[in-house]
Amino acid sequence: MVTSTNPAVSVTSRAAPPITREMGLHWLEQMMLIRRFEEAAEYAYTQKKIGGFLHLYIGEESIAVGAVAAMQPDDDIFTHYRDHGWVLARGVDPKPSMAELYGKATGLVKGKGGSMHFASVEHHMWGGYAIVGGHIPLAAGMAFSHQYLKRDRIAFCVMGEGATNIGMFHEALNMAALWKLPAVFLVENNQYGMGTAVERASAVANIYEKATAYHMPATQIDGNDIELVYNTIFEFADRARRGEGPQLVEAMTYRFRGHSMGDPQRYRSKEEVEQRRPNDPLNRWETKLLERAWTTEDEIKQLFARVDAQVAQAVQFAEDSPFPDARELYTDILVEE
Amino acid sequence: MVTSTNPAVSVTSRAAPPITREMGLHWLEQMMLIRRFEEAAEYAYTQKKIGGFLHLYIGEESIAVGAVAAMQPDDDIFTHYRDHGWVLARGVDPKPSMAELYGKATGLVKGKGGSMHFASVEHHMWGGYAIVGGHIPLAAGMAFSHQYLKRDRIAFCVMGEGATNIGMFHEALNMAALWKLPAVFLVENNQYGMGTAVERASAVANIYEKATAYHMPATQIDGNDIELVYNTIFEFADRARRGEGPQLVEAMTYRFRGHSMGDPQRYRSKEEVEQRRPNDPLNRWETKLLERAWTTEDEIKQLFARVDAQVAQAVQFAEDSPFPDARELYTDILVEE
Amino acid sequence: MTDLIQMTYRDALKEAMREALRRDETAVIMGEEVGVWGGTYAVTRGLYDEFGAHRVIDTPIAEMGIIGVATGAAMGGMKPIAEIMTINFALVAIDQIVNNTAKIHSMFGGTMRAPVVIRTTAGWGQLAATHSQSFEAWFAYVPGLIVVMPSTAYDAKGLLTTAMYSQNPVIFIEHTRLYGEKGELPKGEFRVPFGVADVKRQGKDLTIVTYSRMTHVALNAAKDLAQQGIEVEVVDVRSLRPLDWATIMNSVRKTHRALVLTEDWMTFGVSGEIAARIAHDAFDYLDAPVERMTQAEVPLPYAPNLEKMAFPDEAKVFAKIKEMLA
Amino acid sequence: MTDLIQMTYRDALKEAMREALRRDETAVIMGEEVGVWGGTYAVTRGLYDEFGAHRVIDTPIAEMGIIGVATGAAMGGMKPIAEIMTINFALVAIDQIVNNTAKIHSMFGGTMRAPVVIRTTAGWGQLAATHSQSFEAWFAYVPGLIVVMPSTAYDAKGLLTTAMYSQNPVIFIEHTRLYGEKGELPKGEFRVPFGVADVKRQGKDLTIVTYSRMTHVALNAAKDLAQQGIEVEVVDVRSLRPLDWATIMNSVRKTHRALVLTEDWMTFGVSGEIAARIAHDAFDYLDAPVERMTQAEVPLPYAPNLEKMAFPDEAKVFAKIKEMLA
Ligand SMILES: Cc1ncc(C[n+]2csc(CCOP(=O)(O)OP(=O)(O)O)c2C)c(N)n1
Ligand SMILES: Cc1ncc(C[n+]2csc(CCOP(=O)(O)OP(=O)(O)O)c2C)c(N)n1
Ligand SMILES: [Mg+2]
Ligand SMILES: [Mg+2]
Repeated sequence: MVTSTNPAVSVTSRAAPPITREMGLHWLEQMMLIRRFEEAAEYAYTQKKIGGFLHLYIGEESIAVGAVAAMQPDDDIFTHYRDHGWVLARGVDPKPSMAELYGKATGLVKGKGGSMHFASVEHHMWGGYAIVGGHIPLAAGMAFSHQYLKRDRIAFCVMGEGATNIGMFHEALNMAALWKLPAVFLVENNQYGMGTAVERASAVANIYEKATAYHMPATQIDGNDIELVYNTIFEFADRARRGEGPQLVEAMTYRFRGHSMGDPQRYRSKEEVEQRRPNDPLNRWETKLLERAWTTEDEIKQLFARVDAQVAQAVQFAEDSPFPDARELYTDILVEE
Repeated sequence: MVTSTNPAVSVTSRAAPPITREMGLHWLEQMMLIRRFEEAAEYAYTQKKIGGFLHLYIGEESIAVGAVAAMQPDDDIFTHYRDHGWVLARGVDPKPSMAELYGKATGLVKGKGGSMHFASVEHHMWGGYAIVGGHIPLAAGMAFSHQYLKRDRIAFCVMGEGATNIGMFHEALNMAALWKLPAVFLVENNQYGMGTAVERASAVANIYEKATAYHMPATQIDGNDIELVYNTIFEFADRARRGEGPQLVEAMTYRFRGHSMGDPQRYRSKEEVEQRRPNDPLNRWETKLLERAWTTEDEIKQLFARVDAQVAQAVQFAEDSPFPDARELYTDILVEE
Repeated sequence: MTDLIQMTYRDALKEAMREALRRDETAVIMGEEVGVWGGTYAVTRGLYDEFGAHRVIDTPIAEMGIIGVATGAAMGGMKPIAEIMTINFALVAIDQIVNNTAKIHSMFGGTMRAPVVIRTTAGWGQLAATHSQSFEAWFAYVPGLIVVMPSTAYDAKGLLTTAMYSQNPVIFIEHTRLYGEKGELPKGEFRVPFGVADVKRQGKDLTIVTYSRMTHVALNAAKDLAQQGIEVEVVDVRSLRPLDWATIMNSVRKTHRALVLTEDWMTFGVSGEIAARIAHDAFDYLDAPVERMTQAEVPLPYAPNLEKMAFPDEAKVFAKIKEMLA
Repeated sequence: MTDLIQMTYRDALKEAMREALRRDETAVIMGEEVGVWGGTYAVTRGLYDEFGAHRVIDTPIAEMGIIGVATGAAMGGMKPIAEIMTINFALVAIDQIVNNTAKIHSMFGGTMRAPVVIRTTAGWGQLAATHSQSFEAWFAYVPGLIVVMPSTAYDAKGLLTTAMYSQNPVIFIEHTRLYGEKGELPKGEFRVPFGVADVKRQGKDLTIVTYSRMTHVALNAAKDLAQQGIEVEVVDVRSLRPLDWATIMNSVRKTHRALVLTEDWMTFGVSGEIAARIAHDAFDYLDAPVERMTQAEVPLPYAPNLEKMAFPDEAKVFAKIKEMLA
């Protein structure tokens, strides 16, 4: 049972199915995949194969992996531009994902979106959005359609803690709570919005407290504890699914890289980053699995090897793929009718 | 002492100076003036002397009068379009006020603003604003200038309860709280935003609870009790003035007229309006003054007569005044330099 | 021949919505005061009673939320009509419209759609500087949007019906001063296509290019000019994006003179684009420069005399055309 | 003769701000990442250290709040510089800019002022559809605003200094791809007036009207064309509101041909207004239609090849002018 820090939380939700060894290994592999994918993207960026902004998810992998594990396959996800981890956790192929970063025709969205706009409708992954807070009402709207069309699906909205200071967050939360929409708002509190520490931007340091203004059940958890993420999201999602209205989860985490590539990181010290290293969610889960004897050092090495191969293939795929045809500049602007 | 409904409220503030008979009579006269001014405006509107929107303050007079009484003369006020009461309570002459409604050159702002944009800078009345919520960040900005320039002034921001659902409210409250700006946010909760009852628009029916999301001291009071308004505003303003940061007061009230002229009022019954009549702040204060023997029926009649004459003069002034010169269409667009 | 009936612009819009809500269960109307109140300009009056609170949905005052929720619902398979009470309040939500609604299809490589209809209204009437503005040029600037601005009951109903069948986001801009205007239209459902201008009056001496309320000002002025033997052609573009350049050019190639008549501000408003294209595409046909008549370029004052001065009217159009043909 | 020094566009802007903060105690800079980070594009780097957190103020991500607070502070007697990280994010705050900042003076009959300087930046570089847009036409449409868009270090510093002395709200639009460009400018304070275009190159065969980054594209193309004996005049308008029509018309009356070159979308963008006025005011002087070259009218895709195709460049301008003079 998740004990909520918010008195408004009902305790009627079902507990998540227990975590099996198989699940645990799968999570580890997914976190590894995200880690390696991001590292490969980082490298490709320095090689100028990737352009624009590139927001890496390194250090936050447990949130996407743990949360997706707690979702139904047809639940819908909207996220901000720090979206690679979410797409990969959702089971999207790394090949078109990497190709998207390369701006290739074989990319997830034909090379038109790039890093900030990963999406795969068949995976109910409705995309990364780059206007801070702009996607929050969209997710509420998707939840609205589920409620209206009586579909047994819920909408997840992922955002950074910085986004909770912008008006769209509040308009969407109010409407979601007012209409009891089946939505879960998931705040990835990685301590900074670009270079601004949470307490320099938000009057309340605990973001989940903002849900009080909407009587929305909310909690704050250690987002680098993948089991806790899984259990919490499951229970909060369950309430949303059963018509108890929207929920908010604040997952505490830390971003090990700069905000995007080329961030001088004047706003934090190397020591601060180093102090956070022991909390790396991938290492933590590895250690736990070893402690439980669910895996061995050898198996972990094998997993990494498999993931490395997969990422190498993705990079190769991206390299080999063609750029979009020139005519693509003028396609997809309107639906033809 | 105001007992706050919010645990975050400190109790360090000084109590307001006691209410004297003289103050009490002045308040009564001010409420009468607003009432009669509004009635005269209503009549002039039906005579097509006034155009556009006309949002009357009838039934809410105790808030402006009580709050202004608790302010310092150089405190600054920003309000929404329901602004006539605020301007009159602030001591602005009814003549240019009525002339503004008539769109005359002698109006408060030369006939350029009309009903929704009453202002008088010399009275530190920075105007009525007609985009719902749009003025809230402005008031925070004025408070910012007081803090920065080390001026011993605070900024008041008046709004309807409907405005607390729009993003600008939240962005401004967060910034005000984060920077401990000397501001008081005053929500006139008249139960409706146009035809939408508060509980059909806001996930929390008690608006003051929204301040929790910013750890901002807040309370909810009976806004039709002018003494309570005076005392509460004084104490909350005192805290803001002493550097304890922004405060929020929700004053419960009721609007006896339609939202603006021509409102079919399908959203409430005649009975509901009638049930609220005993709560008319003007009558309540009259009764209290009589009970305390601070006034007599006769004196009240005299006051009304004086106010009626004043309003009649204001109407006459407006009638007699010229429309703006044609050249005024092109003036005041930029400061000439 | 279909039966023609008389109907106000307001009722024509309402009929289009009623038909849409009847035939399409995923269609809903959401916005401020669209339900219980019946719409600030009474356009949705009666629909709440007919369809209920779950289909005619009153919202909080939260325009970003309204557009975002409607867009998200459209992505989820619905066909929402989002009403923004007046176009002035669209500014609060313009990021949602431009960065979400208009881009969902293109930004994700054609894999998603957001077929929202955003209804709003232009207009003025002593509402002062923040409540009397025209922003159609801004929406018409944005690839990914369709922008229509009907002048008659017929066009209003036909275009709104087309919008309700469209898979693209449509910005549907009405006009507060046209709601009471009557017009003729067929009984039952019909469509007016996007991007097809309507020559509302034939003439040979000069072309007025216009839309929305100014169409009527142009037609009235044209009637008066006809008495003096001047035959003005009035082209109502009806939709600003896509814009039917061919019809405009055909007209100007015939008349050799053009006046672009709009209610918005001149500089960087609608009239510049239209005048520029005419001057370019009909360069060899023009006997005189393309002229423009628009609202005075000022934040609109409240005073009735100043406000009246600020807008084009029949007399001003009449005088301008006399001058152009002198 | 004043001493001239070399400086980047970025440093020129910073110098203008530094001088303003030194001489005017009421001047502050507020915006996202302007302080500790030193500005996303490093324009304010060093100012936080020099002036402290109370004058170089990091804000939450809340653009409506930033503009509103800066405007309110300006009403209260301060001289704030509000930075909106890129012009794309100005959409979130455009209601504050249009309905508050621009209208404070006029709507209240001249009794108040809101002399804010809103700095923001245009630009692109594989940033995809929501982060690569141009909205200068929108701001330039609004009476009550001054809109500038400098192309050189000299203009950047001189115009920003003028903005800091102005009693009016100024929208100051920089360009991310110009920050590193060096230019010559005098040591110390100087001003460039609003509404005065700069003829950046003299020529007799054709006029290019442009601004911001496209000025450099025009100048480069002009240099190449000169090798073929074609003398192009390049008019950099520098401010879009007010706009120096006289300088444009004088140039076109001399060259008889004009190309309007912009980085925004064509339809209802900046180029239409300029082309329309030239076609009108210089009607009898034009030997050919006014031509326009702009960004492709699409939500900008991320793929580098498509993005490159979407923008005018030297080669395209060169080819276009050859064609115009053929
Ligand atoms: C409306 C808007 N303002 C500013 C930006 C620039 N910006 C991009 S990301 C970002 C920080 C967001 O921080 P947070 O929400 O905490 O997410 P994180 O990047 O930490 O995951 C900012 C300011 C933007 N994209 N949109
Ligand atoms: C952004 C915006 N949206 C909508 C409107 C239209 N509108 C004007 S007043 C109003 C209701 C406001 O209600 P409330 O804030 O409770 O103030 P009250 O009128 O009750 O004093 C609405 C929706 C507006 N002016 N601005
Ligand atoms: Mg963050
Ligand atoms: Mg109200």
